[in-house]
Amino acid sequence: MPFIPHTDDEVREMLETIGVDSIDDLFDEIPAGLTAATAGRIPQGINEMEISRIMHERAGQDARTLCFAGGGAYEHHIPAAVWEITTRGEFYTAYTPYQAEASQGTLQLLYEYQTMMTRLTAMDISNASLYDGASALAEAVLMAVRANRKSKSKRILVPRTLHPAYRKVAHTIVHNQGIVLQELEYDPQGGHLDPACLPADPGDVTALVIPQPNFFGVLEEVDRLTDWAHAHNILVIAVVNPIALALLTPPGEWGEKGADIVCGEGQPLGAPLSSGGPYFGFMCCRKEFVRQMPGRIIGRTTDLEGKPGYTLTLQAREQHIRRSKATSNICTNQGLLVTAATIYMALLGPQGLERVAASSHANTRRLVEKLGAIKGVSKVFERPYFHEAVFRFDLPLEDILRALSVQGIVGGVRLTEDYPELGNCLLVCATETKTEADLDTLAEALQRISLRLQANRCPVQPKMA
Amino acid sequence: MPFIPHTDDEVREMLETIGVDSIDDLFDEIPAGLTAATAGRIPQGINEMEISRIMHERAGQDARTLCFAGGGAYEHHIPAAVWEITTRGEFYTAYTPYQAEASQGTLQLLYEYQTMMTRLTAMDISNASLYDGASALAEAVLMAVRANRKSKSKRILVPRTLHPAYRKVAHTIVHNQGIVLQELEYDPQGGHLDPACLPADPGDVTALVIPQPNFFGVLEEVDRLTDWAHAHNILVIAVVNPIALALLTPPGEWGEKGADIVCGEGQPLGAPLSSGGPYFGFMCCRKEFVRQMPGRIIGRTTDLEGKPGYTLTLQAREQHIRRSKATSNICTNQGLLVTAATIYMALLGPQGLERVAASSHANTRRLVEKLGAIKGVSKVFERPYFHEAVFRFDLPLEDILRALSVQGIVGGVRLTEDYPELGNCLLVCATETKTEADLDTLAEALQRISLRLQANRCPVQPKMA
Amino acid sequence: MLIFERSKPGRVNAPQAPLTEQACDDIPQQFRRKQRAALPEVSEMQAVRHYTRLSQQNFSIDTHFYPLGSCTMKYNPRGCNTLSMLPGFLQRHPQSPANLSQGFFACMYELQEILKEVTGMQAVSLAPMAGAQGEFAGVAMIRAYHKANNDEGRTEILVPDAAHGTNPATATMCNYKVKEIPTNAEGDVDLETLKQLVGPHTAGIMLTNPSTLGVFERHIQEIADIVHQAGGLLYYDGANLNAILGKVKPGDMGFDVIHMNLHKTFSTPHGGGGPGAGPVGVSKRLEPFLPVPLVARVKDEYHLLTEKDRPQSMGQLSAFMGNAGVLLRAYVYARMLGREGMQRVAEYATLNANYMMALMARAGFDLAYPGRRATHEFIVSLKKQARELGVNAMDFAKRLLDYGFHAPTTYFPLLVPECLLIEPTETEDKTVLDGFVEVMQKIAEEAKHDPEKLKGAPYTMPVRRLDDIKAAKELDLAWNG
Amino acid sequence: MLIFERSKPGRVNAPQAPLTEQACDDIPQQFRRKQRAALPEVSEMQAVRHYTRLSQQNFSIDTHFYPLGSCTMKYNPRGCNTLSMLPGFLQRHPQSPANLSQGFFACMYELQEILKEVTGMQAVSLAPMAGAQGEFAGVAMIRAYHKANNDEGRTEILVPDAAHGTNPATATMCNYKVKEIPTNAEGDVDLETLKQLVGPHTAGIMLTNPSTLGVFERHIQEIADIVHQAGGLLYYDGANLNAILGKVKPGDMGFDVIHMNLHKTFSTPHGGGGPGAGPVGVSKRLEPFLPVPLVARVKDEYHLLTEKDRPQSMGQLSAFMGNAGVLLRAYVYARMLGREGMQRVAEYATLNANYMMALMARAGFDLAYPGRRATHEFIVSLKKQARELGVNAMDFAKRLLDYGFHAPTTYFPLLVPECLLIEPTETEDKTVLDGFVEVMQKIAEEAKHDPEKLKGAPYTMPVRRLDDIKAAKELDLAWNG
Ligand SMILES: Cc1ncc(COP(=O)(O)O)c(C=O)c1O
Ligand SMILES: Cc1ncc(COP(=O)(O)O)c(C=O)c1O
Repeated sequence: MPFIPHTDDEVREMLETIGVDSIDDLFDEIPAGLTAATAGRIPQGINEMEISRIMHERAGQDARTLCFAGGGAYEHHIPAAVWEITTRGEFYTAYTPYQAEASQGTLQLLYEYQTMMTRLTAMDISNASLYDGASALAEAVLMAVRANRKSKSKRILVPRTLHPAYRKVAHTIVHNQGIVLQELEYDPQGGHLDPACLPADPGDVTALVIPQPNFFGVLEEVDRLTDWAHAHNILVIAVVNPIALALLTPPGEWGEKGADIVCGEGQPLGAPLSSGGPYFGFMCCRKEFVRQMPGRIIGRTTDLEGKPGYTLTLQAREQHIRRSKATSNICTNQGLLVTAATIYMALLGPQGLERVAASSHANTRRLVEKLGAIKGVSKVFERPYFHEAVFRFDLPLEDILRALSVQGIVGGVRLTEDYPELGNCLLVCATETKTEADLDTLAEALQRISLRLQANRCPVQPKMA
Repeated sequence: MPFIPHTDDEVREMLETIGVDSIDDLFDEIPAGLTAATAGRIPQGINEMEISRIMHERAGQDARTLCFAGGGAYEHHIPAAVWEITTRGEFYTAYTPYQAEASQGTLQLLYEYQTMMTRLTAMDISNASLYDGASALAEAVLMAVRANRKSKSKRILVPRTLHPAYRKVAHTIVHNQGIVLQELEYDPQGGHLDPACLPADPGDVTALVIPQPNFFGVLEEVDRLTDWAHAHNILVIAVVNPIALALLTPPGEWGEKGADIVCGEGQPLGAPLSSGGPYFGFMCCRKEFVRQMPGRIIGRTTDLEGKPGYTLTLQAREQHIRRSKATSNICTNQGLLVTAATIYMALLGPQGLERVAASSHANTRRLVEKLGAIKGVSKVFERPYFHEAVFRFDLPLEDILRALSVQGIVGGVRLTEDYPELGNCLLVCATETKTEADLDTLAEALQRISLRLQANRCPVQPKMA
Repeated sequence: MLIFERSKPGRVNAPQAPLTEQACDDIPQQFRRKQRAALPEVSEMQAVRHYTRLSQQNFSIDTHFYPLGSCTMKYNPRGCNTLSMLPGFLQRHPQSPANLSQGFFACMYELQEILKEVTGMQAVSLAPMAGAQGEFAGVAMIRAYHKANNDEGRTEILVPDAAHGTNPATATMCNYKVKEIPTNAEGDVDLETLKQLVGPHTAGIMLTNPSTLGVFERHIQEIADIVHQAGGLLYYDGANLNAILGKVKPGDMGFDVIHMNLHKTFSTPHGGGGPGAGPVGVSKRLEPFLPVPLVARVKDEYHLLTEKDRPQSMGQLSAFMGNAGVLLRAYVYARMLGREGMQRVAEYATLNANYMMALMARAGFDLAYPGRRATHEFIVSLKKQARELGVNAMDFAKRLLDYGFHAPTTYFPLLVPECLLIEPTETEDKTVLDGFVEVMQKIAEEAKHDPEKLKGAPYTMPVRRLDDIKAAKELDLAWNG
Repeated sequence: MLIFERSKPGRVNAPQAPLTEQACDDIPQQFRRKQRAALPEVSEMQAVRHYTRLSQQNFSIDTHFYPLGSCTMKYNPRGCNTLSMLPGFLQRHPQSPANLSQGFFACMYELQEILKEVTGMQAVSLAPMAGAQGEFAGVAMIRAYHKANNDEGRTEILVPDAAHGTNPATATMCNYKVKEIPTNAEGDVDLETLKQLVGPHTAGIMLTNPSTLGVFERHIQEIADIVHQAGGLLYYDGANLNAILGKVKPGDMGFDVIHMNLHKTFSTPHGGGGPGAGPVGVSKRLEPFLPVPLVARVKDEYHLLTEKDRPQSMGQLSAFMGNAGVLLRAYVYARMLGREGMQRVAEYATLNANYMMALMARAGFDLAYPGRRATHEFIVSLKKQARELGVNAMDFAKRLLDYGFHAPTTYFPLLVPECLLIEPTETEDKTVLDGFVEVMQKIAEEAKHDPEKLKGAPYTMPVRRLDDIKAAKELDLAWNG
């Protein structure tokens, strides 16, 4: 029996000990009508060899693409050690560290993670993870509503330069509580939220969300935005890419006072693309908001003999203690991804992380040059950016992307649906994993496809005159 | 610096402590002319990301074949747990367990392995591995020469049904010591060593090697061969496939007294095909020969407090103690593969192993039927066999194999070079990993190729009359 | 020792850093970080050694019996990991076009179908990333449903007092008021109170069945009728699905919406806290509200359904499509079990729990519900020991660690004083269960003769008992060395 | 507890067994096994848990400093493992045709080239499966060479008394008589004796340089001249190549044939005993005798050279082509190091050894060769402590385990009484080396004040000190429970 160790003899002994005749007797409290379930449409069990074959085939079907899509999920090199250690049974198959003394491995690692994240973001406090970047933003919004005691409006300003999915997810999660996400337009030249366009008197606003870099890869004027918000008693929620932080001003140092809450997608720190998950959301904040923080937090303490050790702390914020008054309903988080991220950061170190960021950016810059040279392709925004850029295509993007995909190339992320006003736009990213040859492959493929589409579009028309 | 942790400050402090100015000073005892080495033709170092790319590409080049080759290396399903545990750092990066107290993991595992192998072969003693099956046979021959005190001839009888590479390797390793491997012909119908053809008075012979199944997959008359040998004071060296032992009489039960020394290739027990290695050679023997055994042996003993524990034992046989009088020069063995094999056997259990053997054999039987139905293909030997069979082709085998390989099919192992008398023969194997569809793929491909080759061979010739 | 304490300024793990420095001088100075983040600077070996050794300080399924009630700590097949980590799956970008995604989509589609069939629901969405997010999706769907019916006066969610904390917390997140329903002495919902509390304000009820008390709610059909008649919907917390997998379908019990914890019932690993996956299944009337994306099949091609296709959807719950890698693991597991295998899960999980319960009772421990069958878990109360010997459930829990067993869940559910909620799961063998009960007996003896021994436990872990109060009072949440 | 003690008759790990039983009734009963082999019958989880926990009982590079002299226990990069285990490499059958093998062959060909270049030899064969097999191949080539020259009166191999046991054992396997050459007080070969021993019977000499005494043989060029002039050849035992990698080439020292331990210098893992790889490199005159197969490149295509192409080859050493997977790991490592990286290996390995040697001397330990530079390793003798305090090298070794350090090599080389051969390798950082010396000092103190403490060590391992004598006397080599 798959994964069931019982022998017939043992089953007999056990039933005897219980005092029943059959296993079915153990279900005798369940109303008879309910236990007749069948599940005939589920296929019969197969063994590991057979499912191996299926999975190898299916993985093979989708494999070996050349990927220039980013848009919140980035292909970075992940050191082999990261997942070889992360999937060790002791990390992989442990539960949430409720029995601290038997979970010091996970707990110390999480404490180290918290430390790394506070250092990367220049904030005081980090929790031990949320589900992903988008849902972390939703939690940040809820947290801001709790934390900003001066605001009653539950009004959150959200620039349209923020990842569209993040806006959707945040709305899904917070709107039932009467929280309103009010969108701010972006500057069509710069592709950023122009601080000059912010109202002098915004009224009662709970928080302003500032992405850095924003969804277009463009850098926002984080200092001015932060100061403007603080001047109006508005909390600042930063949404950042942790790899970018190796190069960019950490949110804790934005403007005069720094951001109040920081969140983002942890995926770039050691998580494979993996169809979008599991990733992890990170969240940091200033010390004074620690009791509003959702999710688990690990603290350093001492044992009976005074030796340092680590344990879950401030649990009174959490659902298993506070129930309907908890800061969030989150229970299971993304611990294993945090394990990977911690090992990733330790293996890269400050200089390695900086080089990953710089090298990704340099590759994207080279790609910008190459694509810029193609007729019918133009870079859309002119402001400084980080490792991702928007291109407009004169020809139908759908056709181009389809043609690329046939060659195994994922050309980028289409913006048409979420930003119809931009027209035929594609968000393109080249991380440190791309070689010069890869960049040329994309550029040349686009060149070829454009020519072909151009030709198809204007079939040689018999000249009339 | 790759894998070197030193900071500049540390290097400075260390040089100071030593009392030299530079690292180069530490090489000042080496004659000056020697230290000027350069290695200009070695490429510059690259990082893990770059070598990853290269290795992914190269692995991809050779991947996703459908393999019907056996001939001493068999594609079996390997449970995922085997290598996930085997490559845990504690097994993967430990040395030979010289400090027993700090190596109980490896030592207990090896003791369990020895136990499993004695049970599988029905022998008294197992060592903890040799390099591979072929070199294990060479060691078995050397051991037989030491063990058979009644024989002075150093003459070993080796049937030609033994794997040709085993015969070559054994010769390479033992011939310098004046040991002669005398080959015995096989029966051309049966494909086996016919006991009836053995001489009534063989003279002074040290040992007889008996493969089961033999290289052709054919089953030898092991009982009669064994009894014949023992009747003439000849030791019996069995060469067996450990998976086959799940179905076949274990060598310890061959004939009246059983084989004296048993060896073979451990690869089928959890080692991937991996281009031929690393695999491991196993060796078992009767109790009275234990002091002639080459390689490491683990014993169970007790500690200061009487608690059981495991340690290397009978080291006086080995080179590090006995030096020029050691039973073998072997030092490093194939420990990690034995780790995999032990876990493999534990995961499969007696019944699982039996099903693997039976299912491999059943697949090969089905394949025999399918191929037998193709014109110009015929099975060569008529005796009972296990999971591998020889086919003769009317058309040139080289062309057929080339055509198969273009479709990603490895059709089998060619016998032409080692058995020219057989003509165009191919050794074919279908393990439990093959589905009915796989078998059909091979059969249909062979059918198509045969027809095409046939057509090419006899181009439609204009009828003369 | 912390990784930071192994750090030395200037150390670089060269094989993991891109080789050349890039200037990035196009990024103006005003946006640039002034100082590198003080991450550890260690060699690759230092990091590997540090984290390998840290890992060894954990208890885990791969090393210990872990009978944590409500958590379903069963064996996580290694094949599920290996096969979900194949390069083709890891490299797929979430925005890859459908023609480069058919392999992955096929797995997701089939998983949806399997989950539908085994739960008896009409449709399934794989989007939620954990149980709690599944609960959120479920309750938000209930809300959306009432709203779509212009029935917005329903402001309350009923939750039994035995419920997991995520239930009331979720109701709050959906802006519902939580009404607690008491449990009767036999562990069932108090029907009389339920009848009183239910009414036109009732949006729905959240039930866990089997409940967290380790018993099956016998009046489930009656409860369903009561709530449905009042116009409310029934939410099924699937955390305990392992107890009835393939035997009883929540759909048959009358539930309108359910979540499943794949990291429990479908054996995806807990990873020291996560990730999990909390797919939701719904009855016909809630189908339009399912969270997106969904995987659809048209002929032999798979594609994603998004908000555009599902205008009434309660929305999107993650930036992409949830914890895909976890879903792959669950898919592999489900295929290995097959339909017969699922039923066996419920049967042997139940056998193990009832066997342990019988042994514990014989060994002199008080059961919380001695008159009842255990489901896949059961509760022991140490109230007597606490009163008579001054040792509590926590002391027993800590002492168990010294004997090489992870402790059961303690102090949950809150209803039962000094409780241990024990869930052995189907993957443990009799010898282990026997061993656990023996040790519990031994500890009970120790409690009589040497209670201080228990108070001081554990003794054999990397640390002695930790000071939780100090941790919360003198907050030290990040290293500042 | 042994895995057999967890076994229960009739237990099957179903997911790992082919689903259906097959009769195999075509195999006559006379060939069939009468009774199943008594392998353990455990569930998958039982096996996983058992072996995971066993693994934790090991010291290893990934968990401990492991300064085992002559063994080069350095960091085994995880990338080497991951990349060599890609499905394409694992699935390749050794008899796959060349057109389905170009990826693998390319790696092998380039590795041959790298090893040639870094050792200064003319040609390399990757065939030998460990150092000792490399030695065998090397000495057999010497023999084949003399034979080809009809110079068969050469029946002796010279071996310094400090040599590793595999050297004399190998010579014997090739049917040579072993003549031992003594070492002088400074650790160099005694040249006078060498001159006396060398002669027309000399087939060759086997040298390790740096020697196993942790010093570089300063008169190597003179030795080469002496032996060559007598018509003998020079064999280089490359076990200590790490000390001079990229700095000094054995080819330049005058060696005719060498082996390399890739599991030392090229950082492939030791795996608790193996596998390794022992490629051999040769000078021009030995090239025809190299073991097969070799990988050749013609235009841009790779193929194997076998006996057919190499009629003078000393032969084939394994059924296929040696430890291919180990060779892949070494290839990945060599590419990551590159030419500069190799030189740095020698430099920092030497720096670490000399630094530790200086610290140990300061700490009051006696060095075996105080006047010499350490190479990548060095020897401490505890003769004084043994004489004065009655504690020996083994006692120090066992006590070190309690402090979390693996012991250095003890009682080898045999020349130096109560010796510890210490090899830190380049991958350890200063803090670790400092820590080790501190602990050695602490143990030396314990030895003075409480020698019994050392005799009873270790105390913190899974077992106390084991009775080796009993193990050899009351042989228990397989479980019969
Ligand atoms: C009964 C019950 N409900 C809900 C949950 C929440 O699930 P998750 O932790 O996946 O969010 C749990 C898990 O701890 C549980 O045991
Ligand atoms: C000096 C020396 N020579 C030869 C060998 C033998 O190498 P291997 O163990 O790979 O056979 C060793 C390894 O232990 C050694 O240290």
